[in-house]
Amino acid sequence: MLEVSNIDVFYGKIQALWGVSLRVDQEEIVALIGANGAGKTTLLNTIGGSLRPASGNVMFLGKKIAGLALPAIVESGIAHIPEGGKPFPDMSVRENLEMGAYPYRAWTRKEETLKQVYHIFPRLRERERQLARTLSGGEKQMLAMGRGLMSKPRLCLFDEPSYGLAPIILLELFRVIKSLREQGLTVFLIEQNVRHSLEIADRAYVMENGRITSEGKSKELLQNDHIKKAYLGL
Amino acid sequence: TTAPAKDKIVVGMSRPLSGPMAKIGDSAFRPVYETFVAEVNAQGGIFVKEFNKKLPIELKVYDDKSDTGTMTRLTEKLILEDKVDFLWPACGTHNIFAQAPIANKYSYILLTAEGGATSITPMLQSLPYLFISLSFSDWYQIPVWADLLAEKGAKTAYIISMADLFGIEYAGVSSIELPKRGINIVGIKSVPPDIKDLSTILKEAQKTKADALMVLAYPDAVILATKQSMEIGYNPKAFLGGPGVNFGFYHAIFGPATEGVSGFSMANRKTSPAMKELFDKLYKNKPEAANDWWGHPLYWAGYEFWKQAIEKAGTLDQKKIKDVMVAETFNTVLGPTSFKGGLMAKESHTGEIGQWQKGLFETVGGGKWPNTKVTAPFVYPKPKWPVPAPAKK
Amino acid sequence: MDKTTVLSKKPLFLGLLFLLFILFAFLPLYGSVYSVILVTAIFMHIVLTVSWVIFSGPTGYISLASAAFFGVGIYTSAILGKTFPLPIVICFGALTSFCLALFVGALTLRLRGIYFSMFTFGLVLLIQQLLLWYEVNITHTRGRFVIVINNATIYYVMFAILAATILTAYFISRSKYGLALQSIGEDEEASAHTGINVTVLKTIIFAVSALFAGAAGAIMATRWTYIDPFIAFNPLFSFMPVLMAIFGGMGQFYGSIIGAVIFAYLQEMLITRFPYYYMLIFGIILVVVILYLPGGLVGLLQKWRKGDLAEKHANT
Amino acid sequence: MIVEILDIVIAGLLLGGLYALIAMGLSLQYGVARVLNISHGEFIMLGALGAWFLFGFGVNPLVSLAICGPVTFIIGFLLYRTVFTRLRTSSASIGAYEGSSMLASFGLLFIIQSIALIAWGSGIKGYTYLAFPVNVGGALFAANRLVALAFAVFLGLVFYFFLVRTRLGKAIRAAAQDPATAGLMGVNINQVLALCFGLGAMMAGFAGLLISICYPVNTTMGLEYTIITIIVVVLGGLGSIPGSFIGGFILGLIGSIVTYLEPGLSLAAYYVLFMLLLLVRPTGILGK
Amino acid sequence: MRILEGEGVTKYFGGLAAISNVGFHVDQGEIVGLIGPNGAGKTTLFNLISAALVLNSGVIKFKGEKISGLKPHQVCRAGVARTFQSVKIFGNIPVLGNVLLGSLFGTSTGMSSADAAREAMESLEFVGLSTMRATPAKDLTLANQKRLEVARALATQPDLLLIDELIAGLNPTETAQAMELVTRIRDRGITILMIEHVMKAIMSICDRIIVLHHGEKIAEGTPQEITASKTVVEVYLGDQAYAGS
Ligand SMILES: Nc1ncnc2c1ncn2[C@@H]1O[C@H](COP(=O)(O)OP(=O)(O)OP(=O)(O)O)[C@@H](O)[C@H]1O
Ligand SMILES: Nc1ncnc2c1ncn2[C@@H]1O[C@H](COP(=O)(O)OP(=O)(O)OP(=O)(O)O)[C@@H](O)[C@H]1O
Ligand SMILES: [Mg+2]
Ligand SMILES: [Mg+2]
Repeated sequence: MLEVSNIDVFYGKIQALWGVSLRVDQEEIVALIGANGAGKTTLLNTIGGSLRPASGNVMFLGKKIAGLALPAIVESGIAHIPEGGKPFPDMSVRENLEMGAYPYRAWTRKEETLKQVYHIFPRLRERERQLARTLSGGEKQMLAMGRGLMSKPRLCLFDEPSYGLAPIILLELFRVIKSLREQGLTVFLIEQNVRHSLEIADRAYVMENGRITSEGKSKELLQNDHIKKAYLGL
Repeated sequence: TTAPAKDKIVVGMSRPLSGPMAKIGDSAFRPVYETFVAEVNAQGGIFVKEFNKKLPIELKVYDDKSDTGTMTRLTEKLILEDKVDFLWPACGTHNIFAQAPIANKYSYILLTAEGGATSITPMLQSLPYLFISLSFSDWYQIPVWADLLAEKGAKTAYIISMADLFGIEYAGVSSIELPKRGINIVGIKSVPPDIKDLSTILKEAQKTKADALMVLAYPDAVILATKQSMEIGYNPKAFLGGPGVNFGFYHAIFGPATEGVSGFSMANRKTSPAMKELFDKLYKNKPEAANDWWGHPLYWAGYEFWKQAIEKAGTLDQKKIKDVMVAETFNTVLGPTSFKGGLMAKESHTGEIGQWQKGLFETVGGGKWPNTKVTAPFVYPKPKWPVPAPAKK
Repeated sequence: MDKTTVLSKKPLFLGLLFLLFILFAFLPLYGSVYSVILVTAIFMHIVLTVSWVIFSGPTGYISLASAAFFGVGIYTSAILGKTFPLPIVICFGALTSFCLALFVGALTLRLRGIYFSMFTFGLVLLIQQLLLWYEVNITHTRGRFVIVINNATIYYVMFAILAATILTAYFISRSKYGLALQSIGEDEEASAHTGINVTVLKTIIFAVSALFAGAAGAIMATRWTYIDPFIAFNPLFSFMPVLMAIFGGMGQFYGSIIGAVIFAYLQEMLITRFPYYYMLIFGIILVVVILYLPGGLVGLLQKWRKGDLAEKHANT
Repeated sequence: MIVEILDIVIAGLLLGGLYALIAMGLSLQYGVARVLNISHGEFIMLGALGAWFLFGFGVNPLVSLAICGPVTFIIGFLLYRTVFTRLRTSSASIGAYEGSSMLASFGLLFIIQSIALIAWGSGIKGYTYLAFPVNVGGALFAANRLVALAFAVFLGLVFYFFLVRTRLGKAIRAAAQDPATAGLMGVNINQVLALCFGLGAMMAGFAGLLISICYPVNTTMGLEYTIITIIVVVLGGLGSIPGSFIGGFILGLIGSIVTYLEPGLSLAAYYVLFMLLLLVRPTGILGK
Repeated sequence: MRILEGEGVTKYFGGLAAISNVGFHVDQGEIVGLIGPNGAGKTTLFNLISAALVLNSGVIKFKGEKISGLKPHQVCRAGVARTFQSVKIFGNIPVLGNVLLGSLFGTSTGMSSADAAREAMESLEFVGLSTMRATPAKDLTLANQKRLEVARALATQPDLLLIDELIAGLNPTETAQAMELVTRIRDRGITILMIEHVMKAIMSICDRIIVLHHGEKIAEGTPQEITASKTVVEVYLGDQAYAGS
């Protein structure tokens, strides 16, 4: 479904990604783990279209998307839920969700999608009229996910959704991500919460210093000694 | 002594080509000096005996951005660096105040155009090189205006004046001259230059039922006051506006609605053949908006006077020319013209108060000076504003 | 950035500085009168710009109060000029500005960003209008003449003010207070929690910067011969320092000086050589500089030097 | 007494309508596109002189609305695409962008004004249109100001509903709060920001046109209006369109009250009010 | 000895009681954890202690003296340093400059610039950033920026350090390093009050834990007591299996 082949990404003259290749199949949950500053967000931003690779290719559903403008990428069915969620602070929960349905594809069916989202996150329905800036950290993260779903995506890119969340919300969060797949969505996930993400993911990639250093079935990676030592703190 | 060879007279000026003053400079002195220089040069220039030939005028104009600090610096640049032969004036009363001491310090004649105020008179003694051509309030327009009102039996007046030298001065003189003739001042309001709405003040004036409304302000406010008087249907028996009414653009804006509005005036085509010739020269092929029936003839006369003074002095020496300007009377477009104590003598004036009548700015009042030529009787009360004012097309 | 280059460059730099100092110190002796006048005006711009940069540069608080401080200096000088000797008049001008800035600074501590800018700009217009109203309705005058003094004296006074401004700016920027100001610009809250008395520091530095603008106004008034509220409190003097500083480049201390000099000179050239097209050309230059030299003139210089270095490296 | 108060209030509202209109435009440009557009007044001037110019050919000013509006919109839109988009993408931070875009708009002020100066000269211009009184409940008011007020209210409402109800309007508001994230929603940010700038310019054009019906105009009139606009925008709360709308009326009211009491202080009153408000409620009437 | 104590601490935001009538204390030399669901008021409590916010009622004492009512810089100089949940570093100032500001302005006595520089370098070495001292702070990775905040706080020579979510966004290995840093700070004799959502970390190093919920203190005790508390599990921890990493 998503195929990243051999991309290099630069910030000015500094290279952040070196020949990164990976693939995500239909209805898969794929996790990307790595240390701080490894380049995970950079990779996600490149797939999502906020950054352009200097070389290499990104294919989505058989079409080249590297270099396309952001709106076109969103239209093609990719939802990018950025680091920290970033809801629009001065819009209500509902308006935030409606913004998620901005692509034409989704706009016409937004009422229907809204119902689905409210079904997944009943908490958001309760807070429908509240301004996003006044939500708690967990609610903000839910709102961001809900907003991503509003665009009727085929593929969701999550950037550290568990950042700063209380344990009880964490549970909820991973449950929801898992349920997305059941609804026919594909998920590509960056997480520092390595154990949880590997537990819900089918496959995972490990990134170190801007390069993919290993990949595999997540169950296997959980047993891998290097991973255990470097990322699970065991 | 033989003067070094010379083939032109360089005249320097710092003018507000940009900034808020530009709109004044553009319509006031500029058309006059441009036409004047073109005419003099077409005749070959000014004959200067010292060089025994006619010298054409070359203008050197700088833009002071409407900033007085810049103006003072550019004035010194013109004098010191460019060593211009003559200095022509900056625009506006405050600039004359700032420029005059500098010109005087370097013994440069400064014959002003736009602006001037009575408060400079005490200083004229110490500024022998300063010559002011535009009229002041106290012994020019206001007494004449008061006479006109008194003659027609007006009893009350309401004054709106601008918060600056001009407004202070004219309002001050009015509150002396009008009561002298039995005309009561029932209200005086001073307004800041950028005022955007005069309707509440005008409504108050309307309530006083004053016979005459006087708007002693600059064009923006005068036009605003006219507009808003029309818009609220306020019809005083006499309406006097400060600088603004005398310009062609005033008529261009209001058309026939100007009927009966009074303003400051010097002359029109009917005043004399010489005046007719001047106005034809100045306004030929120009839109009506370019006309000015008050300042233009004065500035022109001033520089005609200046030219003759140079020819008489036969030199470009400022002091000698100044002495001639102080002493002599020359014939200009006004008639016999002279300066007294640095001010253009009132005897030279051809008019003081004008009034729009059938699209012409008639001179309706002047002092009892020899040059005065009243071209039409003062209409009182002025006709009401047309209601509704016809859109022009 | 190793020690040897710093050591080898320092004498050269100091020498250059000394040379410039000599050059300007004796200008009235060898230069034409007008060059003295022009340089005085340029000095004035530098003083206004550098004094603005002292506070606004590091903190990022865009003050538009320069015209107010400058104007207060001008009016002080116009009022006291006839009764007191020049040095006292200038000190008074500076002090009045200082006090005004203390007051305004203390009032506006809560305001950040654009709100601070707008407040300071409002201040200029408010003083202008109040003064106008006072003159028209209370004293029934408008404007006043200023005692004129000779150009060389004005020049030297301005030169002294300039030197004081630059030295003060330099030492503040080098001191721990300079660092603290910069931290305020980056994150005021964090600064406070790091132990910096943000309130006092901001207010004092703001007032110090006003000191110089006031002094410059006090001496400049004597060149202008006549002043009124509109001449003295001209909003242009609020915008100019900001424009000049950005034009020169705020990244470096000397950027504002370069900016002021070139900006002032450029203006002078345009209003005299191309008076009818001054605005057009000037506007185009502004837009082009902003578009193509994001770091200002200093940014360009640095790019050049970097380019040079890169080339050298490439060659070796 | 009652009539007098009514007079003052209505005069204030009439003036306020114009202020509201010019302020909404800048509010959009600053609130969304982050350009504190010092050349805003120049677009007002273009609208005003455009209407005056067309009036010379016998075009009814209300018809000119349909010409001046689109023209100023296009100029604004193109300027954003050429100048500000470039600045935005090359700026390191939003703060840096705000600084440099303000400076660039200063340059534009010079350019636009001098082109107009070369084309039309700096003299005072004007025309009369609907300059007659209308009887409103016993008091007389200028027909042209009533029209201007009606237009301001109408445009303000249309605009408000556009922002709150439409897809594009929502995108504009989202872009105002966080352009990068709005981009992630599929909003074409450059297009939307240019649109906002263009719409702001268009509002200025409309306002200029209405101003030209009420006041004498000239090519150097812009800056004065820019200052008033900025005051209104801050008064209402930066970036808040309804705030600007209300702020305009409040400033108009204050102006007419003080003009009635002591006209010499009417401008001073603006500034005092403005500064007090900044101190008491720095985020403006409707700001957050 | 009680180094920090609060009584009846209350803070309203409009109608919302972000902190209501909370009493708490921290003893000299302790590491105390502050936990609670998102929006419970933890950061708000930090803001009250460090005087970023003014409390509506109640009193906060540091070493027996009232500090509520002081200004932030005074609290800092009195010996309470803090870090921020969303990092607040001085991005364009080099790393060393960031820390130097702490030692120049934040210490109780004030020190000469040479001493301040020494102190700053020492703090940087302590957190392991000394090799990056010339880098502009904004170029550091998030983990390092958080460490820089700690170094800056340490440079003010505090007796009490408030740490707000040092670990969020770190992977387990980085978490372990951060925890080790915290213990080393305590070993220097600095008392620590820390907010954290990562239970494993909190449980392993805290002597005592305070739990906030809806602005109220709902539990307090040793890590064992807290994990055993039914209310805490209900509102905060959820399924124990996940509390681990
Ligand atoms: N805008 C930028 N400009 C320059 N360098 C950047 C920029 N953003 C990131 N980098 C650098 O690129 C590298 C990768 O950063 P990235 O944000 O992708 O890491 P990450 O794996 O997402 O880390 P984290 O876990 O902290 O989110 C880092 O060294 C970072 O400093
Ligand atoms: N300045 C403020 N104005 C209004 N409400 C605020 C403000 N600061 C915080 N709040 C609200 O107060 C409550 C407590 O916030 P606080 O930041 O203390 O939570 P927290 O416990 O630190 O949560 P988290 O774990 O997500 O960081 C929240 O509902 C928050 O929205
Ligand atoms: Mg990341
Ligand atoms: Mg928190």
